[in-house]
Amino acid sequence: MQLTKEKLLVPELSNDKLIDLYKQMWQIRLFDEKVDEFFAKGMIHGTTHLAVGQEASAAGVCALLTLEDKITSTHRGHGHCIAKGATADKMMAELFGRTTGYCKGKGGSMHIADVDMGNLGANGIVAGGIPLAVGSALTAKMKKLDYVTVCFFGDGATNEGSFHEAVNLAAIWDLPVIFVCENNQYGMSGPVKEMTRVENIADRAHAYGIPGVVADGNDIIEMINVTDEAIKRARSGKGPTLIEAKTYRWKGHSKSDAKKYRTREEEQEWRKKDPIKRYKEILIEAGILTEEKAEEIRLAVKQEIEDAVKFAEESPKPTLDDLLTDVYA
Amino acid sequence: MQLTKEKLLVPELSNDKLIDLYKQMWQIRLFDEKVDEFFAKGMIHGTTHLAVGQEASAAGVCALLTLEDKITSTHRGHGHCIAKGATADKMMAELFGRTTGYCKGKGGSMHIADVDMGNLGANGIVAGGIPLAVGSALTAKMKKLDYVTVCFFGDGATNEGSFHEAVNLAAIWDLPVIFVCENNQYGMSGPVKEMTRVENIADRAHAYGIPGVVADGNDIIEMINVTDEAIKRARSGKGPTLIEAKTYRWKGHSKSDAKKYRTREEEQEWRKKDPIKRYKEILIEAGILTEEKAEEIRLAVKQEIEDAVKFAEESPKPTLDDLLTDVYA
Amino acid sequence: MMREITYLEAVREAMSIEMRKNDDVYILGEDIGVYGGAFGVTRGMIEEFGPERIRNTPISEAGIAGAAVGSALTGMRPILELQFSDFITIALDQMVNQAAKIRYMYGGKGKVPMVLRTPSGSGTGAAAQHSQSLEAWVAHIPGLKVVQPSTAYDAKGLLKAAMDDENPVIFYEHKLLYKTSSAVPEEEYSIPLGKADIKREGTDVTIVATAIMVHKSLEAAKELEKEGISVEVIDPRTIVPLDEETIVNSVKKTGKVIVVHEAVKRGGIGGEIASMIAESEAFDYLDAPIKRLGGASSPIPYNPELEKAHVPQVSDIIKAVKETLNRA
Amino acid sequence: MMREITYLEAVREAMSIEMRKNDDVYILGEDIGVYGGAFGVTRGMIEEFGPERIRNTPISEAGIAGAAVGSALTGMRPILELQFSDFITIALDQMVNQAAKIRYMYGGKGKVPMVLRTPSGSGTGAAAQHSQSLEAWVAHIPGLKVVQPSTAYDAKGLLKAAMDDENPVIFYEHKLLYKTSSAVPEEEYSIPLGKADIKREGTDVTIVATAIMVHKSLEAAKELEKEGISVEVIDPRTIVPLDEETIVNSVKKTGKVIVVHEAVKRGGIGGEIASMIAESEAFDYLDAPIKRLGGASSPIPYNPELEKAHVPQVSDIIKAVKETLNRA
Ligand SMILES: Cc1ncc(C[n+]2csc(CCOP(=O)(O)OP(=O)(O)O)c2C)c(N)n1
Ligand SMILES: Cc1ncc(C[n+]2csc(CCOP(=O)(O)OP(=O)(O)O)c2C)c(N)n1
Ligand SMILES: [Mg+2]
Ligand SMILES: [Mg+2]
Repeated sequence: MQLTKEKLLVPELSNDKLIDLYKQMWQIRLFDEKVDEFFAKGMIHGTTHLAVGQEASAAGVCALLTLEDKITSTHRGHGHCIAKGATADKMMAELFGRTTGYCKGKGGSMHIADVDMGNLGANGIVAGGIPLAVGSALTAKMKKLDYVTVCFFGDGATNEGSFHEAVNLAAIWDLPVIFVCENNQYGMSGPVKEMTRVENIADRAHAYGIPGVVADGNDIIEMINVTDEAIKRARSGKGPTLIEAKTYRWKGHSKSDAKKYRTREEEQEWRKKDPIKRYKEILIEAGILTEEKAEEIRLAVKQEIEDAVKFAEESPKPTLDDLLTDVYA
Repeated sequence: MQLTKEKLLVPELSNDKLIDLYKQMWQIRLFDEKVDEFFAKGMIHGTTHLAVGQEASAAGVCALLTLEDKITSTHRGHGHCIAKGATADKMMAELFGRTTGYCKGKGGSMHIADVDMGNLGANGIVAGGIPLAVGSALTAKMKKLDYVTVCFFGDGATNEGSFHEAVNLAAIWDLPVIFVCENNQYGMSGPVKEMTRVENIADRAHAYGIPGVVADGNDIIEMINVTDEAIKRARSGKGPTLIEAKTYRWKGHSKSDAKKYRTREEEQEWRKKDPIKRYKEILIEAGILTEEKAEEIRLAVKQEIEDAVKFAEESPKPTLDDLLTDVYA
Repeated sequence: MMREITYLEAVREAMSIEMRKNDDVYILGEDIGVYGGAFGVTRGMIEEFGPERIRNTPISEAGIAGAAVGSALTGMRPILELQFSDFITIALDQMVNQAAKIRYMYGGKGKVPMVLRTPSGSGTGAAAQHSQSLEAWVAHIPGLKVVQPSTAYDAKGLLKAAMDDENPVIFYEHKLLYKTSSAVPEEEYSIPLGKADIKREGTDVTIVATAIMVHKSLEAAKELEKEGISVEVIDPRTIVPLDEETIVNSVKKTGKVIVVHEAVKRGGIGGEIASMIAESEAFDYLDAPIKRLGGASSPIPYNPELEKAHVPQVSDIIKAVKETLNRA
Repeated sequence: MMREITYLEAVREAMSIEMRKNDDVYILGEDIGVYGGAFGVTRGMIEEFGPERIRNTPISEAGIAGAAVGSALTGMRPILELQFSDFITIALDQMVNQAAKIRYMYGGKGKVPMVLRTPSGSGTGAAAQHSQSLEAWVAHIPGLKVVQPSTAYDAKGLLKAAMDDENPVIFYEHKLLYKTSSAVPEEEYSIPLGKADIKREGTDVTIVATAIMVHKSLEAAKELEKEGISVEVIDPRTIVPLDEETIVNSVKKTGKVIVVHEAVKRGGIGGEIASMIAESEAFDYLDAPIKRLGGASSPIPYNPELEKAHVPQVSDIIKAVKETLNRA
């Protein structure tokens, strides 16, 4: 589908779907903006990692997933959750530590999961989810199920041994898994350029004999296209793909971060590549969206998030008896 | 130095040194053959991993090392020890569990070390020595010492996360370390072809932005040449090199191994590439050695090993008080 | 009379029976295929079940542990064979930070039905990095069950229960027990996790012993019987869950107790068992201090005499019993 | 009057003083450079010591632990900062199978003078994978020393001793203590490893408490004082080596003892301490069973009320003291 003169969207997606994705990007952004606000006010316990600026990779990669498909996510996972179908109310309730949250208030920001919906979980251990994704893909292969597993992780995670071991396993077993490295240029503070000597994280695919693809992580159309190819490969038994989405996180690493490791100029440069704005312009140029409709969507999402907050606030807290529920050993 | 029409030896080595290396290869082989015999007879406790057939990589790589240079080794480490200057008597005494052994009888086959001589130790943990080697190289860099560290490991070890993490560290810090993968085609039983999808282990160097070199591990001259280059790189501050030595172990993995995972034909093919025989032919063709002298050397080594056994047998055993010596916590 | 098979065969048999019935069960691990595993436990299984279900892996303990967890979370029932229990150091993040926590951390949604089987213990001359007994580590982690069979019979029944469990179980096999035999029914049976076994009844003193120390304690009991001392030997069989009741009842009866394990005494599970007894109603029945025997505070040495000296021997147990009786 | 500084500053100061004197000392870890470390402990240090000695690493816990061990073995004195103590799961192979064993396994040749510093404990809302207290694991391993300072003063002196030690030391910093202050001399001083501190003298009951539980126990002691109960609070400060003598003497004096730690009670170091007391000459002085308090047998929950309920609180300690006194 030729969206605009420059933009070709390979898989067939309806206009409704394309607009849904636009909405989803706002859901991701506004959810995290709201969380940021609450943390700044000290209204939420613990810590959090926001994906503002990285909306295109979560939404783009998950655009083609079915309910049966799985994902594993990271500490910076709210966006992935939303893209895989989680709703803001139960997510917010989780952050508020309420029983209506995805984990009954016991998991918090870093552990939102919804196994039945194919979200195998955010993960507080950097690279911890990568072997889990491989295991999930192994199930698909052994049970001859058709689902694919998308495994999200950051640039920093690729320096963990777990990344290496897991990708190698997936490669030798031709597993239906798609490794998506969201290279936002930094770990907590470590610049990817200083933490590896490769030009692209995708180059690491060579070490496993699988394809590695670099993509503009702030361009949802490109993300959909590369994922489409990877999914086709996976579903046809050809094994994993490593996709590197070059992107940037607008906020600090976690709630307390003076961002001394990067410049304000660099931040401004990346803000110019705002994935939502870019997508909006494409949709408008393609005649799928108007400025008015776009603003309507944003406002609707805003309300949705407010409703989610209300839901969370009004939800019950666990009682002390809950400390030992779901304990088996 | 043009040894023969085909064989060019890059670094300057004296004929005496070249003959010494020939002797060393026999020391490695006959030491391990003797150990094999003792294990078969149940005369040695524990287990062992023999490097018969892999003599060229140990001897070739260590040929250019000085006393200040360091190595880290593996479970299959007797050859590396000898190449780094260990003597058969104290090694045999260690296998016999005697106080005169390199580890006072407390380490055994998998832990022979001689830190003062630059042998930082064999290692029972596959890939366990790789980060240690990186640490040793870090010391050299931080203290501005001129030594290099050679890190031996097997093909199987490259699937461990430790390999990945450690090589990446060495790469980003330009450390003077030489990674030598002795690819003997199998782990304990896992064929390298099934355990990775890369053509050569050396290809994994791409993932770290360092040079990767494939060498004929059964050709000591080639091993010396590629190591020479890697050492020069390391000493001049240009960082690590990954050398892959293609080779083969003639014996089973450890003392009990029916070798069902490979064919007798394959074994025969590799025996034809006997590194000692090949080296002898080169030396003879180059006029450095004669058949008679070669046989003399072999017999002298044979005697040396017998003497080592005698030394070991006559050495004292530890007393029960030794259980708690060298314990600090 | 019932046939006897070895502990090793019992483990294999339990897995084979289960795998014939349940396609979701598979084994993964290093060299478990034609090689048959480092100790030969899976020998012959790849011939019956094929390479998909007897899945040979690269040397990647973290990766394969995580793959097991991920496949368990999505509907498989993996059995992970870890070649030596010392290497759990590498697989531990996946077992402790993922497997053990997933159900709770996800608010009860998601389960990880898997068994990690691994040989532990010294006595084979494999030295410091291949001889440890690290069960206390996993026992300390809420969310992991921990099994230590001491006989072929127990191994088969406990492994069945472990495979049936909906949660991660760490199953320790003792290397020196692999070749020991006992009467084992051909058909399948399950021994519930959390049920101790009184391996010998007695009245004067209770010994709580795990894994190979069960046998050393039984030997000691035999010796002591000659001197008219009646020893009760309790094998907890699973240290998580721990059958506190059986242990406490025995101590109430005998008034004296010794806890014996091979793992290093300092920080070993013996401290937990001894303290549990002291905190229980058995405290008021205690006639003598609770003694613990365990491995020495040193890495495990290679030399065979030193290696033996590292862990409690029959003579140490006898001595401990006599000291305890003298204190009473 | 002596100045007060925080626990966090004390740790930083101990390192800075040492690094000014000894070029062999360096720090490596994730984000310890301009970011200043996850908790800000190394803030400002890269400006003074430069990026070679305040060495920012990739996220590679196994690799950096091994690099620390290897550099220690060859003449450096590394301090490894591990961002959260939960991640020791990934660094453990290098610490346990290499660092702890090298000296012994190599027959006494070779030493590994390094300190692994890491923040532990719950209370920050970081949930199941970022809140654990796993000191019992390393305490179980011969060859590792284990330190748990509870005050700024102790932190500075103990860290000096740890840096001076020729062997690997695991140094636990409690997250909730980072901002607590106490009087700390400006000059350097060393508190020997293996010397407990009686944080409060008392006569009726002994509490052995570690890390943050020292403070909770002192609070409990204050409350109990109002009711005329005199509590002695002992802070072992290092659990390996453990100052058995100070603990045993106290118990001989009071005849009653409670052991309190934040780590999960099951398999925690409390079992070791309690059993050690029961095995000692203090046994005959015991008027009541030894009680242990520790974390619940569940992963650590996110919700703040549940998170608190997971670990012993002042009220739990008061209750335990009263129960113990009633038993006496
Ligand atoms: C094993 C482990 N090491 C360290 C951390 C601390 N930590 C949390 S996020 C993070 C940075 C991760 O960087 P990257 O993978 O690039 O993801 P990003 O935060 O950039 O999305 C670090 C070091 C952790 N949670 N787990
Ligand atoms: C961490 C770890 N995993 C597994 C083992 C068991 N093991 C010992 S040697 C070996 C095979 C190693 O293969 P490779 O690295 O190719 O070395 P090779 O034996 O071929 O020389 C295995 C699996 C071990 N010692 N350590
Ligand atoms: Mg990043
Ligand atoms: Mg090999």
